[in-house]
Amino acid sequence: VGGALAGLAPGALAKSKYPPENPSWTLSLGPGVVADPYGMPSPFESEVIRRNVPWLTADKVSSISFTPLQHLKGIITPNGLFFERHHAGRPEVDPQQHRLMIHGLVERPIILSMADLQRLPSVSQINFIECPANGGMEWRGAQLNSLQFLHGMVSCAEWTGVRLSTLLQEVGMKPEGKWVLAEGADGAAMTRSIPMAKALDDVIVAYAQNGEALRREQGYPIRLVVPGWEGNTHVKWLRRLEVGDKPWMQREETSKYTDLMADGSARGFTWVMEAKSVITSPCPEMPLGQKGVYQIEGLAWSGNGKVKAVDVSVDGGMNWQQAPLREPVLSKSLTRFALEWAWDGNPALLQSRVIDETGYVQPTLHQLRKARGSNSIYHKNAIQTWKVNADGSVINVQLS
Amino acid sequence: VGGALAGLAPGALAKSKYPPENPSWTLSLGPGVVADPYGMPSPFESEVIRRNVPWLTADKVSSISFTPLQHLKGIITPNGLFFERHHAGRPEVDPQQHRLMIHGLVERPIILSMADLQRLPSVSQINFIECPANGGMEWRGAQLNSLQFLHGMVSCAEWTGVRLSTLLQEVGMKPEGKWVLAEGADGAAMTRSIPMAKALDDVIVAYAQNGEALRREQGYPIRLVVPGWEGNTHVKWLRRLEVGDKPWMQREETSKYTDLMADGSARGFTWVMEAKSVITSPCPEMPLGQKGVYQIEGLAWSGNGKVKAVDVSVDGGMNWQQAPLREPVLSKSLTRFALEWAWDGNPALLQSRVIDETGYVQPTLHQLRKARGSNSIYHKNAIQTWKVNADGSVINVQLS
Amino acid sequence: ESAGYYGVGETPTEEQIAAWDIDIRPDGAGLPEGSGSVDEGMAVYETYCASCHGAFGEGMGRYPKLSGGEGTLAEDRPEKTIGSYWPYASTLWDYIHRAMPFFAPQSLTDDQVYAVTAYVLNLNYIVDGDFVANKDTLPKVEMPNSGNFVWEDPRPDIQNERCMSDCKDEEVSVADSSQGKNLTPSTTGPLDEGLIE
Amino acid sequence: ESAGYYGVGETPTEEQIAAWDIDIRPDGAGLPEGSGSVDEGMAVYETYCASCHGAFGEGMGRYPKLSGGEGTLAEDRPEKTIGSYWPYASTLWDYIHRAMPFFAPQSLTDDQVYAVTAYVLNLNYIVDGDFVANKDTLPKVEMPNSGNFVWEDPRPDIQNERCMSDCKDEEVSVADSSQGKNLTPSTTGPLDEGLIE
Ligand code: HEC
Ligand code: HEC
Ligand SMILES: [Ca+2]
Ligand SMILES: [Ca+2]
Ligand SMILES: [Ca+2]
Ligand SMILES: [Ca+2]
Ligand SMILES: [Ca+2]
Ligand SMILES: [Ca+2]
Ligand SMILES: [Co+2]
Ligand SMILES: [Co+2]
Repeated sequence: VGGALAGLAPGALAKSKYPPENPSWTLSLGPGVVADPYGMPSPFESEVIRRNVPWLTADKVSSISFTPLQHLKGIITPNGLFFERHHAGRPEVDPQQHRLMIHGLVERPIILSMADLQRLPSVSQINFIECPANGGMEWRGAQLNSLQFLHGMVSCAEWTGVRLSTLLQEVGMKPEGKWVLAEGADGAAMTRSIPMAKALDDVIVAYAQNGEALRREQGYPIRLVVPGWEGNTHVKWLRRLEVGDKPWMQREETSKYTDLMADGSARGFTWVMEAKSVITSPCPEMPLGQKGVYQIEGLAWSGNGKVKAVDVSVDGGMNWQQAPLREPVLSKSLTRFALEWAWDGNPALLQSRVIDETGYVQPTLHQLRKARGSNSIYHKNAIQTWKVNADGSVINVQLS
Repeated sequence: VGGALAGLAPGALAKSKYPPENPSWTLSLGPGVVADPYGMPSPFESEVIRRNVPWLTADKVSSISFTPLQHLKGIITPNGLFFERHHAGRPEVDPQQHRLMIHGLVERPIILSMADLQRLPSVSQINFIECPANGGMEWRGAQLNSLQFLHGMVSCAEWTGVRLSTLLQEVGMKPEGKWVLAEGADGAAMTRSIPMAKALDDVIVAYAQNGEALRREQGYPIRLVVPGWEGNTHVKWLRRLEVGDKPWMQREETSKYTDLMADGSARGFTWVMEAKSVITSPCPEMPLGQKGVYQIEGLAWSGNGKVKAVDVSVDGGMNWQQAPLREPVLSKSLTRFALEWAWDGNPALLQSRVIDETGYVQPTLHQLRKARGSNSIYHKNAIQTWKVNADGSVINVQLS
Repeated sequence: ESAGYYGVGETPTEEQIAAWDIDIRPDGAGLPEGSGSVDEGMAVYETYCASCHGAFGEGMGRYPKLSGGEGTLAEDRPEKTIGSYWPYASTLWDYIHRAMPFFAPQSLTDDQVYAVTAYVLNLNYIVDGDFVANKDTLPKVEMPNSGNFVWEDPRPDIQNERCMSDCKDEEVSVADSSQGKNLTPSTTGPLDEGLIE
Repeated sequence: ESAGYYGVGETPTEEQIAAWDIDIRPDGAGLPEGSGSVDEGMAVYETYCASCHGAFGEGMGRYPKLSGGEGTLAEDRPEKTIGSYWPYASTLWDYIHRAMPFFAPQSLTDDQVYAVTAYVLNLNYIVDGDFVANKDTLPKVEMPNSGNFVWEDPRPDIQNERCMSDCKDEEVSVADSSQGKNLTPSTTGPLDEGLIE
């Protein structure tokens, strides 16, 4: 929030003439209703946009853009700012033509139109989606100085759609069915194998995102939502579900989205996004101003359920204080925390640490490196350290 | 959801070539990331927009637009579709220039910049906002045949901002302070008097809506959110809060937003939006197709707290069945319900009825008319009846 | 936390507060110096108001009526105007000053607001033609309908049992339908700007 | 509810299923008729692939390397390629068929996919130059790194106590900082399309 205010510390603003004067917009009429039948943000917020890191990928067509977490409040990511990850660009799917085919080890294969899908019982869930490569550039050292680029491959929305279990019941699974292959209608024909236990648990075939139709960037007209699991499994532009007895070992679950360990072995099927948190204010884009009372605010989430607690340290992890959580605290959803901090104007090392309902405590980068080396790319859920300088500026650092 | 599908019953769709053919978007690359740094809905959803009723008001500058509830899913209204109510149009406020002045019976009057506000402790709440005139055209009879126009003056968002109690504590209220006047920076300089008990309870000065900065139509850069109370009290483009010992009896709490009874007396200060519900599918815009199994789905809400239960009738209120609620069920928020219905193809009279946590049961229009007459304009929270015809079409009717 | 704990913001000057503190209360609190007569108000009204509200406050198209409607409040089609409905005269000064003329809010001088307030009250037979509005006279104006407001919300005014079956004595029938009334703008296609088909 | 309870949707024909059912499994399930040799694959590769992946699969700019990297997986800068990393040959057929060439997915014939798969395997010294790929030979190809995958998630691999005070033995110090690295695109102003300053 506050694109126009980004990076400006309180007090640093030019003193306004208002009051005592009245601004022009108080002395005149503005445009009426339906001036914008579908509304857009204020032009003063034009800096609040998804952004990419040009040097990261060969082409924007198979690339990533990052949510501007530094500007966001609450837990809902507005649809226009939800992060993007495409492997063959964003197809322009005609929902009248689009179909979902369900087949394989089933009694009754079907082809569903989008209208068919909307006739089935639906559910809504607020869930985060995080790319497992979020922060993956930082395994070897501190590189980027930006909350947006370091952590912005996570977003959160209210998803509505049909439970995959409802669909599997409708087609009648055969007992040998142990896996589900999900395939997209994009140029990558993106595929992932989902084990049946997860498929029957909380996976949905979603057609809505924060109330309205899915955005094209998030899979319009339908996508898989696989709560708590790595983003790539949430297959977008979904066109096919096949039930089988074995996993398919597709490119995105062998060459990619497997985690290389220091000894040269690799882990596959590491689906869950383990608990993570980050301080969103202050951050490199939102520095401090004068010394005084601040709210250290941030986001925490866990692919294993609810956030139980978040602790904050201002001395690089030597001492911690529990930060109150904001309602609502939902399973596999972003959760806000905030802790008041009287900044004395001296340099400080800010960290947050989430504990989820399984009791898991967010690890340090040190610990992750010790366990996995520095080449696993994915699943870097380490504690983030922000160095606050005496001038209020905030820097991404890694501790010894 | 499904602008392109609006009004089309399942099965009514032209049979697609896909499969077996592959659509063009599977055989090519789409635009890459950040093609839209701030994303927009698919062009196939271009019919999903706010709409107005031209004959309702003299001018769009003091008018209303309606949320397309027939297309929405879940409980979050996307910001682009949040209903609008302006009294002097939508001011284009510069957040760098905008100020909030707090004065009156306080120890320490202040002028806050938007950056100042963001330094204070904040909260997030998912709350509906409803104009008390929602459905007000229907006191005397059934007029409009549209869910959007009959019920679309309600929307729901996650609001983030500073508790009014935090601000009042910061300025130090004097004990004589019993009311707060809120004033907007628009050309109407919109004002409402809020009693102190509510001001100190759950009111917030909000700067964010569904994660991002408030939209201009909803009061950018700041507005009041007065959970559960009539929309007009949620003063937009907020620029001033004055603490006083008496209410101000402003035009919007005397000439307007008072309820004329049949005997010529009038009720003032009727702030709470009493519990209400409506079936959103089927509805005039979303008719049924062939007979068969359908999900009767709808929204319920209460300004007095949580929705406790919703009942659905298919015979005009003679018999009722409790409809399961969808998670999350939050206080003063939209809540979804759905009930499966095997439609036999005969005409039916569909109704929903909410019961809130106070035990209040949504009334019939008959009861409201008996208690208040037909001229009170506001607070028509009557049970809505949809007549389903044998051809599947759905009509807004009123029962004898 | 005590007042000033967060220490944010500037302290406003008296001049800053005065400039924005424009609200007026029924007891006259907030009314500025100045005055205006019914006659002076007629000139203001004809220049700035009549084009929308009609020469005698009778309204124009869907722009509000400002006069008339006395005795209609209990009728089938009540007309709520300043004379027939408004409980406080202060509200008139306050609202005209903050919001009228519609296209140029807060453009009138305080004297002009006093004058046009007096004129509109006179149009409604509430004050005589020689009335001069100022901060002493205006709070004393008694509005005809002021006694007919209840300022405590009597709701919930309907108590229902949650009946689940056989809930009605008579058979249910449709009393009124929106079908064929032709009042509904289109909800498909682009925005329906036009008249009703 | 039993299968077909909601009765929505159409029943696909065999032809409809076959057309979209393109996935291939390690056991060869899904592989179609047809075949292709390493030699035939070289022609396909040079026409459709080399421009991005290099004449010998060595990659181009940030386009992926398809060969090389053997023995680097435990090194400081591992190179993960088909030869050094991929556990299954079936994945190569599947992925090329569904997604390559990048600009024209699913444009190759099955014979062309068999051929270029054979060629890329040969580039990686996994099959000989006389190898002919078809639905019988491909599932039998053993990939050098296939034994080095663990297909059960060992996480949580870190167990922490929730220490609240005096949690570190040594004083905390900064080991690395992003400051001055000049790798961060701008996060203000319009989209930063350019190179790093
Ligand atoms: C360009 C048209 C226009 C002009 C000129 C205009 N008004 Fe209005 N007036 C309106 C509209 C529109 C409203 C209703 C605004 C709303 O509901 O938000 C209104 C409302 C009012 C009301 C409140 C009516 C009610 O019942 O609540 C009063 C009083 C009023 N005007 C007085 C005046 C006076 C006095 C002037 C001149 C100094 C004036 N108006 C000039 C259009 C106009
Ligand atoms: C226009 C550039 C381009 C051309 C031509 C092209 N590719 Fe690719 N290839 C890519 C890109 C980009 C990716 C990575 C896509 C992604 O990550 O989503 C890729 C990925 C691959 C991969 C997976 C690499 C890995 O390590 O996971 C294989 C295998 C491959 N291509 C083979 C081929 C073959 C065979 C052809 C020709 C038939 C071909 N490519 C033509 C650009 C190209
Ligand atoms: Ca005042
Ligand atoms: Ca003035
Ligand atoms: Ca029309
Ligand atoms: Ca298959
Ligand atoms: Ca083929
Ligand atoms: Ca740059
Ligand atoms: Co993983
Ligand atoms: Co009211």
